[in-house]
Formats: sequence, C-alpha cells, structure tokens
Amino acid sequence: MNAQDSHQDPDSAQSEVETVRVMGAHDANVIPAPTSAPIIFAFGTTLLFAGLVTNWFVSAVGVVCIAKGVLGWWSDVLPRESVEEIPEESYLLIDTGPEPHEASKHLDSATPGRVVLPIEIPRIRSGIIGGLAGGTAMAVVALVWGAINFSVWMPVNLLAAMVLSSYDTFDAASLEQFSISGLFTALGIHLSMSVMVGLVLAMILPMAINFPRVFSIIVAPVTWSLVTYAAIGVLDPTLERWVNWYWFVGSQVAFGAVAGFFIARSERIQTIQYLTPAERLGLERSREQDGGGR
Amino acid sequence: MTERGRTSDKVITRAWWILIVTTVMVGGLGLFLMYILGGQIEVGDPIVERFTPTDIFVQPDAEWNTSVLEPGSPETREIRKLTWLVFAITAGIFVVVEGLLIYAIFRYRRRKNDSEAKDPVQLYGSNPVEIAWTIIPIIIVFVLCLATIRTIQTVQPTKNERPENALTVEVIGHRWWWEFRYPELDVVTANEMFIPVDRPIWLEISSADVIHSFWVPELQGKMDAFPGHLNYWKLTAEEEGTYLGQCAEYCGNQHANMLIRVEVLDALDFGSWAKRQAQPADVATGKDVLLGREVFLKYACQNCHAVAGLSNGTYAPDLTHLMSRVTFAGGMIPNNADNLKAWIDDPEQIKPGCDMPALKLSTEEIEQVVAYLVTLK
Amino acid sequence: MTVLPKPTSASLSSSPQQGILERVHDWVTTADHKKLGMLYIFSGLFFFLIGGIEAGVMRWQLVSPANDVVGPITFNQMFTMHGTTMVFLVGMPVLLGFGNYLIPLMIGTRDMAFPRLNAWGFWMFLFGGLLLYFSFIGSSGLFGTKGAPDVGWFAYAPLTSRTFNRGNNVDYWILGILVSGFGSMATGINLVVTILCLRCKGMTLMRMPIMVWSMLVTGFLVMIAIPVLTAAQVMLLFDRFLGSHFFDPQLDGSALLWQHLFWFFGHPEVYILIIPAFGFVSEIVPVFSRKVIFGYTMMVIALVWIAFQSMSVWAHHMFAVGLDPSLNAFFAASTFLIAIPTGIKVFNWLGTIWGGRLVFHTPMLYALGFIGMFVIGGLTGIMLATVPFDWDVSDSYFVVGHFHYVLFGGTIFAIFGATFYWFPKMTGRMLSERLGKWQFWILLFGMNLTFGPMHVSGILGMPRRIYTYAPDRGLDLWNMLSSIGYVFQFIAILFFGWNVVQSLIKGRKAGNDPWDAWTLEWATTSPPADWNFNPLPDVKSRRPLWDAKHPEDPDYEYE
Amino acid sequence: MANQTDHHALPREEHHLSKGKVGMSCLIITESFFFMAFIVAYLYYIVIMQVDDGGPDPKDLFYLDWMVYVASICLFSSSATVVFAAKALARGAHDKFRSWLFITVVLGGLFIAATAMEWIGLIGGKGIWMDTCSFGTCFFSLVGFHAFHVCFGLTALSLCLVLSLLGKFPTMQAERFEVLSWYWHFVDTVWIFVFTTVYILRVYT
Ligand code: HEA
Ligand code: HEA
Ligand code: HEC
Ligand code: CUA
Ligand SMILES: [Cu+2]
Repeated sequence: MNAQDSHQDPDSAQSEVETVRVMGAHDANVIPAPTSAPIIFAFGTTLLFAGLVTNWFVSAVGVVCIAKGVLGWWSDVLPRESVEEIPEESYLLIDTGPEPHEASKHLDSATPGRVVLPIEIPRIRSGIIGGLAGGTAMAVVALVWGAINFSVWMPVNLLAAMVLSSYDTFDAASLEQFSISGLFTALGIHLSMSVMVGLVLAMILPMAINFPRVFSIIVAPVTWSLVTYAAIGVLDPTLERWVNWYWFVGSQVAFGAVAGFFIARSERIQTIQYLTPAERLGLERSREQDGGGR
Repeated sequence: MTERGRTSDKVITRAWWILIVTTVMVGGLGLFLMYILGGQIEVGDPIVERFTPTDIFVQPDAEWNTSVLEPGSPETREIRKLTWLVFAITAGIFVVVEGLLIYAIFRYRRRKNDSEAKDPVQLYGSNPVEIAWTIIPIIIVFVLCLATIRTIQTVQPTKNERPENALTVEVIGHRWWWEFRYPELDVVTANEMFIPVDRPIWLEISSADVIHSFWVPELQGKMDAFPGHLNYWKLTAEEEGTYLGQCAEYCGNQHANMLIRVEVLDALDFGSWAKRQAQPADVATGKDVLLGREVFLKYACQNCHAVAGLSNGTYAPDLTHLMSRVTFAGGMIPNNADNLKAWIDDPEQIKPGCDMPALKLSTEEIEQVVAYLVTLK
Repeated sequence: MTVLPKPTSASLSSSPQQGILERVHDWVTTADHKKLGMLYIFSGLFFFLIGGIEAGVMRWQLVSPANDVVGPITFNQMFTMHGTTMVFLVGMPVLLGFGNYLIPLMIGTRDMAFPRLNAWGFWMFLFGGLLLYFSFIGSSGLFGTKGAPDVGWFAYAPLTSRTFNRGNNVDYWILGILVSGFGSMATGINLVVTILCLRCKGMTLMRMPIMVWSMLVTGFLVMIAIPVLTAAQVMLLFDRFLGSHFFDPQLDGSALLWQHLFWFFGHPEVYILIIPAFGFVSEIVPVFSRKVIFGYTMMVIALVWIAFQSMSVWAHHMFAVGLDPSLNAFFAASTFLIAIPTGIKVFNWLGTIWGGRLVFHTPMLYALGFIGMFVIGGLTGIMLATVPFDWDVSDSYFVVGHFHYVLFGGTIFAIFGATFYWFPKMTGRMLSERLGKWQFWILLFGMNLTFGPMHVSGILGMPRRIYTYAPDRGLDLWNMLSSIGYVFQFIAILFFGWNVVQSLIKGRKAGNDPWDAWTLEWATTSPPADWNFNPLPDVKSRRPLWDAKHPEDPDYEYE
Repeated sequence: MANQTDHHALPREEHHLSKGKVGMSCLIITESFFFMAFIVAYLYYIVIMQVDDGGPDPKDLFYLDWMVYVASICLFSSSATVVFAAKALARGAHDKFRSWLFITVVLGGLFIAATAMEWIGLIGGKGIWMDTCSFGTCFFSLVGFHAFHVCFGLTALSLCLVLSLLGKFPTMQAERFEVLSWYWHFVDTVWIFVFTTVYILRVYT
C-alpha cells in the first residue's frame, strides 16, 4: 500500500487495483470528507469577475482566493482522496428477495395482476403495406377522375397545391400540365399520409372494432372526407375549387377498402415490448443472450 | 387462464375505446370548429357572426382596434384562416386531453370501500395503443406543417417579390419614435404613416439604433426592424381609416410609448397629402413666430430636428409638417400647443427616459418656439 | 419485506449539541450531495420569493392603464430581473438540486461522482446569483447611470452595447449569469457521470427510474446549451470591455448572431426547465395511482427524442426577424415535431392513471395539475409555432401567457409536487396536507386567473415589456384580472411558507416510506444517513421496493 | 452457476465505466460547444459575410509560411508523444514516461511560442487588435481561447512532469494521466478546426 514509491514497482497488477481505488471507489465504505476548498475557489472566481465591474483590487483578492482554493482542492484529492470511513451498521431497509434462478416469467404467461396490452398485435409492416396499397388504390381513382375530366396531372397538381401556394392562381390549363415539382410534392404528401393512416388503421382495426369492414370502408373514409371538407379552404383552396366530392369520397373508400383488406389478412405476432431498446441494440445483456428467455 | 383472459380483455376493450372516442372527438370537434371558423366562410357571413368567439377579441369601447383577429388586409385575412385552423385543432386536442384527464380522475379515484392493500392491475403498456397515439399526432402535425408552409409562402415576401404597382415606404425605427420615408414621393414624416387604400405597400424596414418591431395588427403581422439590414414586408389596406400599432420589440426605456398610427386615405386624398408634405411649410410670419424661429435655431433644436428649408438634423423626428400629425412624441400625446409647451419645457416629465433633453428654455422662449412650431402645418 | 435493524444516528459529523457556527461550518464545507441538494433547493426557493415580488411590482404597475406606480426604468429592471431570476436562479437550481439530492439515492450509491466539484457548482450558482443582485446597489458604475440590468432576460444586441447602455448594469447581467453558468455546467457533467458510472448492482439503464433518465437527459442538455450561452456572453464582454465588434451593427457586427447563439442555448434551456419536471411527475403519478408507469420504454425514448429535437428549433423565437421563408418553414416543422414525443408523455401519464386507484395526496394534486396546465401551455406553444400566427402574437402577452403556463403550470407545479413528495425524505417530517391542499387550489385558481387573460390581451394587441398602456384599448379588464390573480398566488405561496416553517418545527414524523413508494430513496432512513446506504443495494427490477414488499409477486419476474 | 440464466444480477463490471473518462468526455463535449460558437462567429463574419470594414484580408496576413505549418505539426505530433507517455506510465516505465512527457511539453511550448510570435506580428507589426476590425475580433477571440486551452493543458502536463521528477507520480496515477491526455487530444482536435477555418478556408477561397 505504500503508494508513494510504487512507481518504482513495475508490478502492474498491484497498480491496477490502486487505479480502481483512486478513480472509481464508489462502492468502498467511505464518503468524501468535508472541505472548504470548493467554496473558496467559487468565491474567488466570483470576485475575479466582479473586479471587472468594481475595482481591480477585488479581482486581486479573487486570484488569491482561487489559488488557495485550488491548492486546498489538490491536497484533498492528491495523491488520493481524503475520505471518512462509515460505520458498520446497516442502513438499508429492504431486501429485494432471493436471486431469481430460473428464467423469468413473461407477461404473456402472466397472472391476473399484470398486463401488457394487447398480447398480440398485427405486424407493423402490415400497416405500412396496407397504407401503401390503399394509397395506390386511392391514387388510381383520383387519376381516373383526372383523366376523364382533365388530364392525369390534374389531381397530382391539386394535391401539390397544398404546399405550392403559387398554384392558387393557376387556371385549369396550367394545372393540367405536368410539373416535376408538383409531382414530387404530391408524391411526398400522398406517400407519407398513406403510410401513416395505414399504420393507424392497422393498430385500430383488428383489435378495437367489431365491424372492421364497415369501419374501414364507410366510417373512416366518411369521417376523413368530412374533416377535409371543413378544412379544405385553409389547406388547399385550389383543390377546393376543382374537386368533385363524389369522386373524392370514392377515392377515400378505395383507400379504406384496400388498406383494410391487407391489414385484415396479416398474421398476428407476439408483442415484444418488454425487450428494451438497449437490449435490442445489444447495449445491455438480454435474457435471450443469457440463454434465458422464451 | 380464463381469469387472466377476462381481465386483460376488459382492459383491452376499455383502452381501445379511449382511443376511438379520442379520435372521433378530435375529428368531430375539430370538424365543427373548422367548419364554422375555417376558410369555408368569409367574414361577414351570418354564421361567423353568430358563432365566432370574436366578441371578446374586439375592444368594445376602444377608439382603435388592435385585435389580431380583425383582419383589415388580404395578408391578415390569409393569416387568420390559418389561425382558425390551428385554434380548432388545438381546441379539439385540449378538450379531449383535459376531458380524459378529468374523467380518469373521477372514474379511478380510490373509493371508500376499496381496500388499502389491494393494488390495481399493473398495466405495463401497450405497443399498438402507443403507436396509435404517436401516429395520430404525427398526422395532425403533418397537416399543420403543410398549412403553415403554404401560408408563409403567400404572406412573406422575399426581397425581389415587390409588387409592381406598390408604393414604397421606408420604415425606420428610432428610440422611441418611427420615421417613415417615401422615396418615390420625397416625403419624410414621423410616427404617423399615411397610405392609400387598396394599393400594395412595400415596406423596407430597418432601424437607426437598436432592434424594434413594426406591428400594426389589423394590417399585417409584425416584422423586426434591424440596424444594418433591411427587412421586406408588404400589406394592402382594404378600408380607409385609422389603424393603431406599436413597437413590439423591447428597445429600452420608452418601448411602451413607441406607437404607430396608420392613416389609410383614398387615392385622391393621399395624393394631395403627399403633395403638401413634399413642400416646405416654413413660411414664418409674425413677431412671435419669427422669434420662435430664432429660438429654434439658437438652441440645439436644429441639430437634431429637420425642418425643410431651415435645418436638417436626422437624430430626431422631422418637424417640417409637425402640425399635420394628430399626436407627437411617439404617438403618446395629442398634438396641440399646450402639450408642445409642456414637452419642450421638460420632455422627461412626459416621457421619462426619452432621448430629447430639457433645453432649459425660459417660459417666454417656449411660448415663442411653440408659436413657431404650430405654423408648421 | 425484511426490515433490517434500525439505525440510530443518522449522521457522522453532526452531534446534537452543535453551536450555530459549527453548523454553518458543516453546511459550507459539505461535499454531501444531500446537503448540497437542499442548499440548492432552499436558495432557489428564496430567489423564487424575490422573483415573485418583482412580478408583483409589474402586476401592480399594470393593474390599470396609464398607472404610475413605478417608472419605465424600474419596470424594465423588474421584468429583466424577474425573467433572469426565474430561469437561472429558480428553475435551474431547484431542479438540479432535486437531481443532486435524489439521483445518488435513486441509483443506490453514496454520493455524486465528483463531490467537491458538486460543492463548487453550488457555490458558483449562489455567488453568481448574488453578484447579479448586487447590481441593484453596485452598478452605478463610471457614468453614474442605472441600477439593475434592464435589457430583458435575453438581452438582445445591440441594446446591450456600450452605446445604448453606458452603466455597468449589463456587465452585471453577463457576469452573474456567466459565473452561475459555470456552476451549472459542472453540475450537469456531474449528473451525467454519476448516472453513467455509479449505478448500484443490477441497476441497468432500463431499470433506472424515469426521474433518473430525465436528469441524465437534462445533464446532457446543460452540457450542450450552457457553453453556447457562455461563449455568447464572453463575446459580449469582449465587445463591452475590449471594444471588439461581434454584435455591433454599426461596425459590421451582427445583431442577429446574438439571437442565434442565445436561442441555440435558450430553447434547450426551456427544456432543461421542463424535463426534470417530467421526471418528478413520472415518479409521483405511478405511486399515487398505485400502478406501474405506463409504457416505460416509450417514456424514455420520448425524453431522448425531445432533447435531440430541442436543438433544432431555436429559430422559432425569431420568426419575426425576417428569416428566409424556407428557414421559417424548417423551424416551424421542427418545432411542431416536438409535440409528438411530448404527447407520448402526456398520454402515457393518462395511461398510468387509467385503471389505477388514485389517492389524492398533495403531491398527486400537483402532478395532475401539472398535466392539465402543461397541456394548455404546450398547445399554445403549437399555435406559436405556426409562423404566420406567430407574426401576429410574437412578443405579445400571448407569448407571456404561453410560457407562464409551461413554466409556472409546468415547472413550478412539478417543483411543488416534488417538494411535498420528498420533503418527508429530506427532513423526516411531513408537510401539512391540509395547508397543502388549500395552497394547491388557491394557486391553481390564481395562476389561471393571472395567465389566462394574458392570452386575450396578447390577441388584443398588447405587446410584452410595456410599462403602461392607454386606457382606450380594451386592455383594462384583462390586465386587472391578471393582477387580481397575482394576489391569489401570493396568498397561496404564503400558505406554502407557513407550511414549511410549521412542519419543520412540529410536522408529523414521516417514517421511512410514508407514501408506500417503490424507488430506492425510500429504502433508507428519513433523512438518510450521510452515506445513504450500507450495504449498497442490489436491485433486480425497476421497482426494488415493490419486490421487497411483494416477495410473492415481484416485478423482476415480468420486466 | 446461475450466470447462464441470471440476467438480473449483472456483474458490476458490466456497467462500470470510469468516472474520470466519462467525466473528461463530458467536459470535452461541453468545451466543443463553447468553441463551436466562436468558430461559427468566425465563419459567419470572415468566410461567409466577408465583412469589409477596412480590416485586413486574412489572405494578406497569412501567407502560410513555414511557421504555421511547423507549429501545427508540433501540436499534432505532441498528441502522439503524449500517448507514448501514457503507455509508458501504465507499464511503470517511469523514465520513458518522463522523456515522452518532456517532449510533449516542449512541442506544446513551441506551438505557444509560434502563436505568440504571430500575435506580436499582428498587434505590434500590423496594429490589428480586437477593436480594429471584424477580423481582429473573430481571430483573436478564437485563436486566443484555443491558446488559452493549450496553456492550461501545458501547465497540467508540466505539473505531472515536475511531480514525476520529484518521484511523486506513481503508476497508480496512470488512469488520471490518461484522462489528462484525452484533454490534450481535444485541444489538438480543436486546432484542426481552427486551422481549417482560419488558415485554410479563408486563404483558399
Ligand atoms: C418550460 C418551458 C417551455 C416549454 C416546455 C415550452 C414548450 C414549447 N414552446 Fe415555448 N417558450 C418558453 C418556454 C417553454 N416552451 C419560453 C420561456 C418562451 C419565451 C421566451 C421569451 O421570448 O422570453 C417560449 C416561447 C415560445 C415560442 C416563441 C414565441 C415568440 O416569442 O414569438 C414558440 C414558438 O414556436 C414556442 C413554442 C413551443 C412549443 C411548440 C413547445 C412544445 O414543446 C410544446 C409541446 C407540448 C404539447 C403540444 C402539449 C402536449 C401534447 C399533446 C397533448 C399531443 C397532441 C398535440 C398535438 C398533435 C399538437 N415557445
Ligand atoms: C419559472 C419561471 C417564471 C415564473 C415562476 C414566473 C412567475 C410569474 N410571472 Fe413571470 N416571467 C418569466 C418567468 C417566470 N415568471 C420570464 C422568463 C419572463 C420574461 C422576462 C422578460 O421579458 O425578459 C416573465 C415575464 C413576466 C411578465 C411580463 C413582463 C413584461 O413583458 O412586461 C409578467 C407580467 O405580468 C410576469 C408575471 C408573473 C407572475 C405574476 C408570476 C407569479 O406566478 C409569481 C408568483 C410568486 C409569488 C406570488 C411570490 C410570493 C412571494 C411571497 C409570498 C414573499 C413573501 C416573503 C417575504 C416578503 C420574504 N412575468
Ligand atoms: C438631443 C437631440 C434633441 C434636441 C436638441 C431637441 N430635440 Fe426635440 N426630440 C428629440 C427626440 C429624440 C425626439 C423624439 C422623442 C420621442 O418621441 O421619444 C424629439 C421630439 C420632439 C418633438 C415631437 C415630435 C414628434 O412628432 O413626435 C418636438 C415637437 C420637439 N422634439 C421639439 C424640439 C424643440 C423645439 C427643440 C429645441 C428647443 C428640440 N426638440 C430639441 C431630440 C431632440
Ligand atoms: Cu422600439 Cu420597442
Ligand atoms: Cu423555444
């Protein structure tokens, strides 16, 4: 333990232990000893700055305090921390029970008092696929409407007008033109909306609704259309000007029907939520890796 | 096994119903509000009159209205549509969340006959429910983003989007008054901005000292006035009348008294106003008036104030047509001889901390200089 | 539950017959995280009273139009000192103080990672705060002008330059906050290191109480945000003392750069003020619902998400400065996104009380009040993030309403909740429930009466930071209401003060675990011994005390 | 025995990170953000805005003569030598430790000397200082803070050297020294950024 001259001692095993004691001694039976160094140091620093707005003399006093604080601090931690031993008595009031020896139970085989909801969910993927499929169906309906009445680019541009406010002033002829920015904007909006709505449907349909078909083919599209109807003046005045509401509802229904179909078909899987992200990323050992688990 | 099945089934069903009711309520409530308040209906429509809560937002006995919900230009009208949308959405969410909270507080409080020891079912969470209440807000936020982006595009001009027939006004913030310059008309005035109705106004906003912010709520949102660079803003007034505004960025002592008055005139009146303003008004006659003019020149007045044809200080408000304005000192007091006397005697009394010094004029000199000032029509 | 033999004396160093000097000496030389934590909380609450009185001066001045209680200069000093105090000398220290006190207890260790640095951090904060307040008497400076700083809590350039502020008051603002900023950085680092390195046996990251997670995230935010403020303040100091021109537009500096730097700090800062509050609520709600927290994992993810997101939204405070439209759009979108993780947290709290068996002790009242009020503030935040609407109401009382709902209804409510919840642990005595409930209801009413009408006056066109307004603008009623609300708040806070004093002297003895709670701090004595635990605990789940209390049905079987 | 299935009782080493190392990493993050602000200011005024206030164009000032190169090389190589020193100390090879540490200190000292020369040239020779122009403002604060950090690191390293010469720097301090060397690496890394912004970007744009 004569650390003072251990630098002459090439025995690294010994020094390893010492290192741990110096740097990470939090489980040793000691607590840091009281010290006046920090307050003196802090006071000095404050005075140092306060000197700027008062008098250089204040700063000078500050420097002296800082020096005293720093030296005091050093002598507190070097060559090793000054600490107080703690008594042997026990200060822990709990006993968290025996070490669990077998693999732990899982919530899916849980007793009544414990639940994770619901035990099985559809694959998240099914929501995405359903959304994309539904989105395609919806787009087809919209394009057909466009092709019959204007050109196929009409619905695309109308959707893009949600962001591109310059379209507000366009006439039908310009809106029938192909525009690359219109295409990408519309695609972006359409894709993200489809996927998100698909996901929500996937979460809701299989478990919550006793009449999923009715919900996805009628209730949801109608609700959605109504909301759109109310807000369209703000969201997309261009669309408001040209839209045909029958076709609009039709396209929503197409979405609901197709997305609902895909979601209903999907298999259910067991929920995996009691695997923590840290475990999934391998940051901490999981029960699988420990050989426990399912 | 059956036991467990039943418990969790019950909780599942209940949890799902929360979610569905939530969604439907947001949808329903939002629907209702959007329909009523949204862009569907133009102002003046009886439905709006009947249902909007604007009643609180108009100032009942106010001489001027500065409510942001009373649009007076196409720009603010555009903004107001978005405002109602976001009002409706947040109001819907508000009702739902607070409703659920209050419901839960009453429904799940511990009753008298609940035994202390018995703990409720330990419910750890639920992936699908959590996914749902992540995605639904994402959808809402997505829609809000799109609406916001399009309104920004419509309302905010960039440097080279100056409308062709626009009238340019250079707005310069000073501590604590506003300077308005009309480069095309060769007019300079202070605190009171005159503009023609129905013609786009192109504002080039800047500051002579610290940051200010130009804000006339009924005509346009605010735009900061920075020293050292120009900000561009545009507005079109739709009705003649007086609009009140105020500096909206803290700029020191008298930030509170840095008011703006916008007078909207019809094209003809505006034309004659501009013509009058472009000419000097310094046509002093009469003994007191001439003496007053001397005083104005003798004391430092002329170093700070410009009077066309007499002095050209730029530090302080241009006084060339002082009496064509209804108020002075940053719009805080009515413009009349008595107030002017009090002001010149000791500005500190009226506007504490302001940048005009008391020049210690004798009562006589004050009388004279004010006699001169009131000729500046 | 196996209760091990009761310890007798709770402290090494303090014997019962200590003179006042020895006791003071004990406190100023302490390196014990619990004492420092209490010092933090106590000084923070003290500054809260000062800041609250400053608010009172403002409300008095604004109670009626064209009022003449204090002049513009005093008023401007009041809101500057009020804002600065509440943010830097109340919010941060109290929250960090609770972190200091609780983190080592919650993760089952004996002290912070760097106990002396911890003490230094506290003293830096305190001296910094005192330096700031010294400006009231000390800043007449060379030119004999002014007293306390009067530039607003975000001190926009170039108002802060020598040209426009000749006395030393701005210097006091810079230096006071600079000094206490160093302290905060030290404490932030200390929290992160403690949490990452000193967890007891079995305390994996995903078993830490949400409160510990929130402090970890806060620590990171402090490490990232405060240095940027420090750098900006140093630049300003250079401008004022060495004549450099970072922020002087007359000399090709940029007033905008200050805003970018300040808000790059400022927005994370407001999350530094709310995330620990989220932590408190996440501890209190489950205990008084008698249920495990709903969706622990998502709660953690949401915290981290909020922290990251908060670094990319700063320019939403600058929508009116004339940024490029595309930048405005970007920052609006980024700001909206924060609603999602925050929503997750709100819904998960609802999920926690859903199906619980709610017990309405005072801490729970505050936690529920927090949820209710914070949602209001959050939703007005969303409205502000809508750029065009922000052009309308930015820098108006609508904003003042927004941030008081999140700061008062959020942070301060959570702080009161936490005080009622952990006071027994810290002092061994309960606060009076009766007084506590009175305080809660009066405060809830008072704060809504104060801050609710501010939204209206903002919409009616009342800018913030004005010391007076004209009588004919329809603002009278709303300001009157706000000021009346202040009186209610004042009374409520008096209740609190009385409650604390009363309970310290003759409060009911608390026992070690008065709320029948589940986290580790309740597994030691109240107040804890200097060394917290002996031996150090060994946990197997997120709720070690649940395991101990229900050996037949422990948590670790399921997590 | 239970090790296979017992995932609850993680062995302590599992999450036992070193306080010193984590603490230093945190300090480095904090400091990086501090420097970031100054680098942003420099980029903003000098590289992006190219403020023209009569101040000198950095192009004319830094002809990238051998001094800047040599100083940078000194600083960068000192990062290597400090590693050798730390390794030596961990092995208990105290003589080697001292020599490597000495070289490090010398290299750092050379860097500071070069900075000082440059400053003397700018202030004394060209009359440029913080208050003369935007360039002075940004340059002196950024480079100054970096130099300040180098000095701080140098002081710490020299102290270690002195202690070691006095025989008061035992092997058990190896981890502390390693942590200190991280700080030194950080100071070097900052120089990479400073060098790029100040000397490369502006001079070659
Ligand atoms: C604790 C502090 C705190 C917190 C948490 C917040 C949270 C938020 N703030 Fe606030 N803010 C301040 C403190 C805070 N703020 C302060 C002090 C100022 C003024 C500074 C000054 O100028 O002096 C300010 C100013 C401010 C502005 C600038 C206004 C201006 O000056 O013009 C903006 C603009 O975007 C804003 C937005 C937001 C948003 C979007 C949130 C979001 O984080 C809110 C998220 C929460 C919710 C949305 C509610 C819960 C969510 C749900 C129920 C889910 C469903 C919701 C949706 C789908 C929308 N804040
Ligand atoms: C955590 C933050 C926080 C808190 C808690 C508060 C609390 C309060 N705030 Fe403040 N406020 C801010 C943060 C906060 N504020 C910020 C950041 C600003 C912006 C500043 C700026 O613009 O620069 C601001 C600005 C601000 C303004 C706008 C000023 C302006 O723009 O002109 C107003 C106006 O009414 C106001 C009022 C209040 C009131 C009435 C309270 C009340 O809730 C206060 C309640 C407290 C009490 C009632 C204390 C009671 C005291 C006692 C009981 C003492 C008795 C004891 C003794 C005598 C020893 N605040
Ligand atoms: C140091 C500069 C200075 C001098 C000298 C000065 N003023 Fe002023 N004056 C100002 C400033 C600045 C204002 C604007 C004050 C404000 O509104 O905050 C002002 C405002 C005024 C106004 C109101 C103008 C308006 O439209 O708001 C009048 C009238 C006026 N001054 C008259 C005078 C007279 C007469 C004298 C000489 C006896 C004088 N001033 C000398 C700086 C000066
Ligand atoms: Cu100008 Cu406020
Ligand atoms: Cu913000």
